[in-house]
Order: sequence, then C-alpha cells, then structure tokens
Amino acid sequence: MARSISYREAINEALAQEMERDPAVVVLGEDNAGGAGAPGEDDAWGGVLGVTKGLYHRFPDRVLDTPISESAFIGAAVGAATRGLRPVAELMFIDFMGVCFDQIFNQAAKFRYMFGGKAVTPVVIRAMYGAGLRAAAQHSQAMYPVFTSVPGLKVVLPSSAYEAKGLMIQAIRDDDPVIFCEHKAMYDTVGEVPQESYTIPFGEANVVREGGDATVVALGRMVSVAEEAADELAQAGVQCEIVDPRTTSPLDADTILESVEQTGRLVVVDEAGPRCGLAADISALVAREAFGALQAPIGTVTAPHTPVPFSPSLEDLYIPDAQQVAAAVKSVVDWKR
Amino acid sequence: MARSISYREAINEALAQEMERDPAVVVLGEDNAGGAGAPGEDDAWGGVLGVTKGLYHRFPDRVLDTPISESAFIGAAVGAATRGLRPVAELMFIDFMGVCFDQIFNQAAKFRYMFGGKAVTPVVIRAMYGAGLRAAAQHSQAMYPVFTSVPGLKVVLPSSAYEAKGLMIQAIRDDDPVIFCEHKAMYDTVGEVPQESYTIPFGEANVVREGGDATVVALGRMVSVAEEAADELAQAGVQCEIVDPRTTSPLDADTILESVEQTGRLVVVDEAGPRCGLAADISALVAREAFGALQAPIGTVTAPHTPVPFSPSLEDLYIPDAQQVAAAVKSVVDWKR
Amino acid sequence: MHDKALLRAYRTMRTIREFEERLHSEFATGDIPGFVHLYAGEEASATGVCAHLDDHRDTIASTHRGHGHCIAKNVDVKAMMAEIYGRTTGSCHGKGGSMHIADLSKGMLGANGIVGGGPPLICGAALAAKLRGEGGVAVAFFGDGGSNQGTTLESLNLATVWNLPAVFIAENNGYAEATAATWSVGGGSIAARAAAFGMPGRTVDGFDFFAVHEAAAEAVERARNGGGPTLIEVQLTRYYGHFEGDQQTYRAGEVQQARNELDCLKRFRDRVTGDGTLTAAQLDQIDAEVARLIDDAVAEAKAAPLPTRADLETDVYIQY
Amino acid sequence: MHDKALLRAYRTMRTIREFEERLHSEFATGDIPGFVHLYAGEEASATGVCAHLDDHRDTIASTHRGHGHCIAKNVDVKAMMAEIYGRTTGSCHGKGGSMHIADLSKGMLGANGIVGGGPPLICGAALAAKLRGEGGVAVAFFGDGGSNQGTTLESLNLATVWNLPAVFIAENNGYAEATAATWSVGGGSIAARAAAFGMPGRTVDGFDFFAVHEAAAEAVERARNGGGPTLIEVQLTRYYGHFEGDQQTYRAGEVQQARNELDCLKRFRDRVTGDGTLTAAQLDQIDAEVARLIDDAVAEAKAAPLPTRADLETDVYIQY
Ligand SMILES: Cc1ncc(C[n+]2csc(CCOP(=O)(O)OP(=O)(O)O)c2C)c(N)n1
Ligand SMILES: Cc1ncc(C[n+]2csc(CCOP(=O)(O)OP(=O)(O)O)c2C)c(N)n1
Ligand SMILES: [Mg+2]
Ligand SMILES: [Mg+2]
Repeated sequence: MARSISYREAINEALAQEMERDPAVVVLGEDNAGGAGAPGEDDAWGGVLGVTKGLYHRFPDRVLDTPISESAFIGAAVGAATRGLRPVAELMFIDFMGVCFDQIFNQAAKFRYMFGGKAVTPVVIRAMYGAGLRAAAQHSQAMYPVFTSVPGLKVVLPSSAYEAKGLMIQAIRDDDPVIFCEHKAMYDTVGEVPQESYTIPFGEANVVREGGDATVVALGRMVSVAEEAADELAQAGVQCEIVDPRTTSPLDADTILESVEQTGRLVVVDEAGPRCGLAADISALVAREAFGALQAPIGTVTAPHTPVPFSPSLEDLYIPDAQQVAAAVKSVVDWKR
Repeated sequence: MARSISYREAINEALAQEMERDPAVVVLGEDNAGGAGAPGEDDAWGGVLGVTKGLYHRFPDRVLDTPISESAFIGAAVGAATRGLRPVAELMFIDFMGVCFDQIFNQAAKFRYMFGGKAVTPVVIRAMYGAGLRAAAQHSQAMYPVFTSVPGLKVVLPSSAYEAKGLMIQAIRDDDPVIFCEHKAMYDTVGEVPQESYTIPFGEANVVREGGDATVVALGRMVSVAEEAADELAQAGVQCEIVDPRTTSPLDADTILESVEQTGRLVVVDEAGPRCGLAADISALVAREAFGALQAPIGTVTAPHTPVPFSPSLEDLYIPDAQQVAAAVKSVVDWKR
Repeated sequence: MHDKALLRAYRTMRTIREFEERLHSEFATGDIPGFVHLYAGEEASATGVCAHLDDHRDTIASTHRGHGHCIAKNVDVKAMMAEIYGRTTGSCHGKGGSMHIADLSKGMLGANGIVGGGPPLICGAALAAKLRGEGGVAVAFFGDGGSNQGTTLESLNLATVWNLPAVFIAENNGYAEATAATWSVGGGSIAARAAAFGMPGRTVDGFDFFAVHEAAAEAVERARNGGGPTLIEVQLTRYYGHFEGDQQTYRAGEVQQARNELDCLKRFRDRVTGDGTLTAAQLDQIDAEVARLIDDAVAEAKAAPLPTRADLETDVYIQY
Repeated sequence: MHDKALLRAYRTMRTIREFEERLHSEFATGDIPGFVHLYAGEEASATGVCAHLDDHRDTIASTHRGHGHCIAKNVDVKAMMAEIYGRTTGSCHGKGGSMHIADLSKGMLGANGIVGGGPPLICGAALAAKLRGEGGVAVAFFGDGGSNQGTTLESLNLATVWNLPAVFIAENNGYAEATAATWSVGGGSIAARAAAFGMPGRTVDGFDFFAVHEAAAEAVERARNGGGPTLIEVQLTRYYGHFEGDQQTYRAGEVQQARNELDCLKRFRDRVTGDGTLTAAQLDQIDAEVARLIDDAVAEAKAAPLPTRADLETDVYIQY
C-alpha cells in the first residue's frame, strides 16, 4: 500500500523495517536517539533533523548515541560490520568526512581487496549533503564525488522519498560498504511510498522521463530541477530524456549510453562542483564510449568552483537551477558545427 | 648553472633556498629532521625518504619534528600560515590525508572565501603519492583528484627534477594553500636543474613534445610513460603531442584545448583511478569546449577501479604503462565513424 | 582590576548578552537565515579570557557558538550582525555567516563549523607567535563535546611537545547538542585530561567572571613567559537551545535556576556595586548604550545590501 | 599456568622471533618486496595478551608491525610468509602484503598501514561482541607513536562511554620511526592517559612474558565480565630498525643491552627451566621444530605462484 510520506519518513521507515527484520542492524551516531545522559526526554532528537526519531523506543539496545568522535564511531561501525553486525552509522553532515575519512576509504573500502576477498563489511554510512539551508561552507557540500572515486565503496543518491526507502533497504542488505547521501533540503519532500518493504537495486538507473532530443543525466536533488527544466523545454518543443543514475558507484553506464545513442546529445546536471566531479565523470564516459553518436558538445551544469556561500542571495545563485539546465540543453540542441 | 641532480635533491634545494631567502618559511612533519628526543644523531632521517635531510643543521629552529598527529600538525601549519609564517608541512604518504583532511579542505581551502577575502593562508602541504614501491593499498595511492576537486586548493604534480624545484619555489611563494604531490618512485630520477632559484608558474602547462596526430595529456610520473609510448608510436609514424599540465588546479585548459584543436584526438593518461579523476576531468573539458575539433572518442588510460595491490606482479599491471598508452593512441588515431 | 577594565569587561558581557538575546527574538521572526548557536549565559568565559589578550599579537579560535568570542576579541559588532544577516557589510561580506565570523586583523581566527576545528589552528598560531618572539599567545575555545574530538586531543599533546604559548579553554556547558557531558566525557573531567598530555589543568566556575579572569591570567602569563600550555575547564550553562529551534526536551530546569541564581552579569553587578567599586548608574548607562548599539546593528544590517552575482566567484583564491 | 600453556606460549614467541629474524636476512637478499616492519624483541607482548583470547569470539587489530600479533592470534605462518612474498598462497592472496595480513576466521582484523587505524575498528568489534552476549572481547594493539593519534584517543573515550569489552595495548618500544617516545608522548606516560578517559591503566615490563600475561588476564577478565575497557602500556624494545633499511643512527646501544640482558625468550627459558617447570630439552625441541617450520614457510613461499592479471580486479566488491 502506497501512501504519501516524506523523504525523511521514508528513510526512517526503511531503518525501522530492517531493524525489525534483522537483529544485526544497529543505528548509531551523534544524538541518533538524543539526550544520552540528560535528565529530560529519551530519544529527544532522533538525529539532528529527526530522521532516526522513534527508533530508540522500538529498539533501545540497537540505537546508540555517540560522543563527538567521528573517527572512533564511524570506525566502530566499520569494525562491527566485519564482526557480524550491519551498522547504519550517521556522519550527520557529509562535510564532516574530513575528520574520519581514513576509516572509510582506507579501512572499510579496502578490507575486501587487501584481505584477499576474505572480509565482508556491510556498513552503511548515512550523510546529509547539499546546499539550500543557508548552512554555509562547512555544512552544505556535495562530497559524493570523493566517495565515488574510491574503489570498494558504493555511493547512493536518492532523488525522492520512494527512491530513498528502496535504496536504503538495499543499502542495509548489501554486503559492501555503502555511502548513503541524503539531500537535507529534501527531507520534507513528499511522495508516494509503499508501506511494504522493497529494494531498488544498485547500478540501475531510472529513466525518469523519455524524450528524443537530448539526454539529461541528473543526480539527487537535481532530478527535480531537471524535470522543471524539461517541462519548460517541452513547451518550446524540445523533448528531454531524464536519467537518474540513483547510484554513482556502481554507475549504470549502459542506460546512459543507450540514451545518448538515441538522442545524440547530453547534459549532465550535478550539484557538486565542476572539477573531478560526477558531471566530468559521466561526460568522460560518454565521450569515450558513445562518441560516434554525439552530435554536440557535452554540456555540464554544476555548482561553481567555490565554497558554498552563506548569504541566501549567493547560495541561490550557487545551486544549479532549471534556467541553467534549460539553457544548457538549448545550447547543445542548437549547436551546429 | 645547471647540473644533474635527483628529484629528491631538487625539492631539497628548493626548500633550502627558500628558507635561506625568507625566515617565515618553516618545515615540519614526522621525522623531518628525525630523532627528536633520541640519544643518537640529530637530523637522523630528514624525512622518511630523506627529502628534507640536512635542512635541520642549517635551520635548526625552523625544521620541526612532530608527534604522529596529522590533524594537529597539518592544522598547525594552516593556522601558522594565517599568522605570518609560510609553513611547508609534510603529510608523508598522501594516503594519510584521511586522518587530517578536515584541516585541509574545510579550513585552509575555505578561509579566504568564508572570511570574505580577508585571510591569507600560504601553506604548502607536501605528500608522496603513487604506486611502484610495493607499498600496498594504504601507501601507494594517487589521491590528487580529491584535492583538485576542492575549491581554494592548488594542486601541483611535478614530472621531473627540473619541474620539482621550480614548482616548489612557486608553491612556497604562492599565497594560496598548495598541495605539492611528489611521486615517490621518482625521487631518484635525475635531470638537469639550475642551481639558481627559479619559479615555474602555476596553471601553465608544458608542451613536452609537439606532434600533429594526437594530443596526450599526461600527469606526474605518467609524462615519462607517455614519452616512452610516443617514441614507440613515432616509429609507426604516429606523432603525439604530449602536454604536461604541471598543476591540476589551476588547470591550463587553454593549452590542452589548443592542442586538441590541432590534433583532433585526445588521450589522457593518469595514474589515479577512472572514477571522478583527472582523466575524466580533462576528458569532460575537451568534450565540452573542443567538441567541434574532436575526430575520435577521447581515450583514457588510468589505473583500474581497485585498491593498489601489493604483489609486484599485480602492482606492475595496476600502473598504466607505455603499451597501454600506445594502444589507446592507436585506437583513437585509427578510429572511424 | 582597575575600574576601566571592569567597565570594559561589563560592557563586553552585556554586549554579548544583548547581541544574543536580540538574535533569539529576531530568529523567531524568520528573518535570520541558517543555523544560529547562541552564547547567552556563557559571557564570563569569553570575556574573562580575552581580557588578557591584545588584538595584535594574540590569536583565538572559536567554535560554532562563536559570537561571544568574537565580541570579546573586539570584532566589530555591527559587522557581525550584518554577517549573520548575510549582507555585504558583514565581517565576511556575507559569505561566511554566523558559523564563520572572523577578523584576522583582531587576531580572531574564526568561528568554526567543525567541532574540534580550532585547536590545531591554534597550535599553529602559537607556533608563529613563538617564532616571532614577541610574547604572543594563542587560545582555543571548544566545548565539552569538542573535548572528545581527536583533533582537540592531538592538539593538547602537540602543544606540550612543542612547548607552545597556547591556552585551551574547554567550555563545559553540560551538553553537546542534546548529549550530556556527564555521559560523553569518559572519566568525567575535561580538566583532568590536561595531565594526560603533560600540562596543568584546572576547573573554574564560568558564572564567575573573576574566577575565569584569574585562571586565565595565570595561564596566559605562563604561555607568554615560555612556560607552555594550560587547559582550563570552564563550567557554565547555555541559556538557549543548541541552536535556535531546539525544543530542549532533554533538559530539566537548570536554565531557569542558572538565570535566577548564577547569572554572570547579575553576579558581576552585585559584586562591583556591593563593594563600592562601581555604581549601578555606571552599569545602567552601559546597558543603555549597548541596547542602542544592538538596535542600530540590527537596523543597519537589515538595511544593508545583499551580495550579488558579481560576488559569487571572488575570493576563492588570491590568484588563480 | 599449565605446562601445555607454557609450551604453547614459548612456541609462539619462538615462532615470531624466528619468523622475523628470517625476514631480516631474507630482506637483505632483495627478494622481499615493499616495507617490512619487524616485531623481534616484542614477542612477549603479543603472546602474553593473545594467550587469553580465542579464535572464535575474540578479535584483535594490529599495526604496521603486525607479524607478531598475527602469529599470536593463530594466523597460519606459511600463509603469512607467502603473503609477504606476494604469492597467491598468501593469507590475502598476495594483495595485502606485510602491512595488511589479516584472517577474520581467526579474529585477526588486520595489520594496518595507518597509525591509529585499529583502535576505532576494535571499538566496533567490541560492540559486536557485547551485543552478541557471548563474552567476547576485542583488543587493539598500537605503539607509542600511535598513542598520540586522535583516532586512538577518541577510541579510548568511546570505549568508556559505551562500556565496551575492549583492551588497549600500547606497545611502547621507545620510538615512532626515529622519534623518541619520551619526546612525543606529552606527559611521558601512555598508561596515565587511561585515567583521562575513565579507564584503569597500568604499565608492564614487556620483556617479562609473565608480567604481560598477568596484566592482560585481569584486563580481559574485566572486559568479559562487563567491567569495561583497560589500557595497558607494555614497555619494550624493538631489535631492528623501524623498517628494514633503517640505519638507526638515532639510537644508542639499547638494543644490544636488551638482547643480552632482557630478552623475553631467554628470560622465559631461564625461569621455567630454573624452577623446574619445563626442561631445556622440551624448549630445544620447540626451537628445532620452529626453525623447520620457518624454513619450509620460506621455501614454499618462494616456490608459490604470483597472482596474475585475472586477479587484478577481483574482490574489490562482493557484488558490483
Ligand atoms: C566534526 C563535527 N561533528 C559534529 C558536528 C555537529 N555539531 C555541531 S555543534 C555540536 C555539539 C558541540 O558540543 P560542544 O562542543 O559541547 O559545544 P556547545 O554546542 O555546547 O557549545 C555538534 C555535534 C560538527 N559541527 N562537527
Ligand atoms: C596516519 C599515519 N601517519 C604516519 C604513518 C607513518 N608511520 C608508519 S609507522 C610510524 C611510526 C609508528 O610508531 P609507533 O606507533 O610507536 O609503532 P612502532 O613502529 O614503534 O611499532 C609512522 C610515523 C602512518 N603509517 N600512518
Ligand atoms: Mg557543550
Ligand atoms: Mg614505537
């Protein structure tokens, strides 16, 4: 049965259903219950933006608050995963990866390879990314390209409440380490979500909309921005095919390439920056594998190569918007040799 | 006067000359002198592979050993840079960035922007990268794409002893934070290096060799691999133009684009991995900005999407070699629609 | 302390309080963007410590809860307010916001959005001061939560090993977000961690300006004279939530009690008027001046221009 | 201790010593690739601690100097040797090398190339053991250098806060690379850091197997019974350089003295033969068996196949 629930609730429901199903699933992070040791309410926060709210009361032994020690508790999640648990650890803002990245990229990501295929590390690391909340330079970044570059990690970017639930359940059941990136400006976005448990496989892009004039690959929150642009373009007679990769690692190259084979034109839309990001990554894929089909330069719409500015007037300019996407699509569609 | 000295000696000489010239330059890192508090020789190590050897005796107050606390001492270098010093801090293996990345990407890189243009942070962070020494998965990585993706950082990849000296002097004099990436398998590579002080500007690529059939952009140690491939290809009548960007941030887009405008073909050779790396980044640049000139798919030669394997037999396969480069060039040159 | 110093200290504490109380009410109107962490209740700490520091040679690094430290280190209050409103007239031209207010010209190395971000930087500022040889010191402020962060702990050790002119001020307000310090600080005492890293440590009552002032005097003096670092745990209470919007259901009645019985401003006033050092009228006048300053700061901030597209990509690099 | 346990302990220590001495001479031939950090001299630590652990429920995490911990935790010695030679028959099929030997089936969570990499992982292994409720414990080994790493310090705190069944073994061999521990460890004592994070700490003589064994017994017992973590500083000397190739000019004559006067194997032998518990012949027999084992291990490693292109891209993911 599908109801309308929010992106936040979808993730919460996925966690609850998996904790119910599998006693190995534990949830941990700063204030994931909230109020540890404090005189007032238990489960006072349920995470800084309320995503894990309510889990503590249902599973008191399996929802753990932590001191502010990301290396220790993210590392603990990794270590616990090698020893039979399936931890879901919250890094809170993805920007905090800088104080604990070693445990993610040198430990979790490499165990299986370094240990000759003998380790299993089913850890999920939840992290909030993205601009829009006026949270400034250290609380607004879209760092998933860094994780995507690391062999051994899987990276998930749900673009709706429906995607969030199915991808989270898959992430928990997946035996490899997964970085689960939640756009914090989407938590209140509502969508149809089945009550029942379901999974969305990794590495299978979603063709959000079909269209023959240009392929638009859009990531995370940019999917809805691309849709807005596509609506606008449709009125001008340009039909976009919108592809949401869902996971940047593994990346569903086939779906992207097939789409470009048909449209001959590509624009990649990403909230991360222009250098060594996903827009570059997907452009390169297509320039290498589908060059013969390409009829125009590959357009990219990304944030600029700057930190995220605080002031609302600047932050709004920082985030790619539908106008920029529409302009980029027009420019590749209109391109002539 | 130019003499033949090694890549290691070239960096050492640059440090010594700048310390001589400017009392604000300090050098710090684990065992950068070596033997702190120990009963034997002072300056016992001069860094784990001897790059800073001898500086301590000349500048005893300005060469500091550190405890194993990368966050604290890399952060200290950053803080000191905001307060009038020009520290050159050694991270040792670039793989160790995971325990101190925050001080680099959230602090040093962002001060100027976050503080409205009022901070100056002239810190240089030296780090050894690259495979070839059988140092395994946590001591062999080529992590510069991650740094390149960060607005506010500059990233340098010297490809010879000559480049190393001039780029290091520039790095020290530069007022922005610089990540100086030394390929550890090149320390004994010898080349002609002027004794005098000189700088090589950032963001100006070096056209290592001219040729009309294909552009090969190669980074760091891959420049010599590309040259080897070009020699081979020349015998088969294929002339490569080899471009060494020298710095990945800023990237000299103009030189790369001009070359591709002439050759119509591009192969990017990088020791880093295929996902969100420099090969992708440069491919995307060209697919966006020089599509009209492109006559073939953009070839990339990178390490595979795996951790660096330990066994010599595997590590040798992991590192891109001249055969792979030659094959990639041939394939773009022979490509037909 | 001289009268002038006392008046200055009172003015600083009152300015912080007024700044924060006003932000609290302005935030409720929805006009203030982003995350705002108020320092109200903790004024005696920033003020008692920074009273010993000068703008030129001494550096501080702060936290997400940085307004009080900025004000105590003489950052311009109007520029701070404008920054929090995201205006071009702000300390950071609107690019930083509440969590990144800085003024290097005042030796204020920034509020910091990263818990534990400041202490390593302060080791560097202290190193620079040491090599310059002018007796400068550097001070890191961090919270009880921040005292569990590896970057902070490493910095304590490095400061000892390098014998740095550094002072570490652990502001223990009992909570990190909703988590109690009694739970998160293994061993229970932040001050006791000093010994583990080879430096003196002590605990002071953060409602008592004079206690903080005295403890800081000793630590700053030691640092200036080459005696190395000190860790001071200041015990205090934050009057508002972790950030504006926090429902604070995890708390008991401690705030009301602190406000009524322990408040640093009240206590300061009682002491200096009680012993006849200052008059109530002198303090009332400061209160009035500060209220006007904050009124003006808010009014000017609201009237100031927002940055525009031309500002978006500037100041990433000095030269690129 | 029973005879059988004593014989086992001696065999373990002798195996480590022989393994490392042999690597030292093999490295000089140029046959061994990469960086090799030898544990010779420190055998009593790994052996005294791991004597209390079982393969199934107990986990250890090690360091770059990991061979001794692996052997003490029952990792197959021939597979280890083959790994160091980069062969397909190695513990990690040649993909890991000396710094990444692991065997999860023995509860050995890996040597680690990152100083401070292990302690956080051990918090997780301890959490898993705690939730499983079978009395399992987890042990992190790290060095004097590693005791300054933030990851280690955070882990001490987390272990207390979560009341984990964890034991932290700080192997203080006096140096981190060329840097003296007396210089790098602010405060001078690693054991004393335990109190700062709310756990018991003690120092033991790492040349004395029995002292280590007894201290570890207490700590492991406490952990198994829900009493929480312990930190033990084991004081010892490494007999070789930081890694093979280190000229060790920073050192004085301490190694010769330790070998002559303090050596753990000698001391063990003297004690158990001196009080008549075991005979020299029993120990000699072990020495001979171990020598043969290591000979065989080297010979088999050298003869084993190297991995090939087919192995390069396998085992990055379980499913991709
Ligand atoms: C590395 C990092 N982890 C987590 C956070 C989120 N966070 C911001 S403030 C805070 C609590 C800090 O507590 P404390 O240090 O006691 O300072 P207080 O807020 O009480 O002043 C947390 C967890 C952060 N900003 N940075
Ligand atoms: C994070 C990190 N920093 C630095 C190094 C380089 N390194 C390897 S071993 C070592 C010294 C370790 O000293 P200690 O912890 O005392 O262990 P020991 O070598 O004495 O056994 C250093 C600095 C590293 N591997 N990882
Ligand atoms: Mg607090
Ligand atoms: Mg040591």
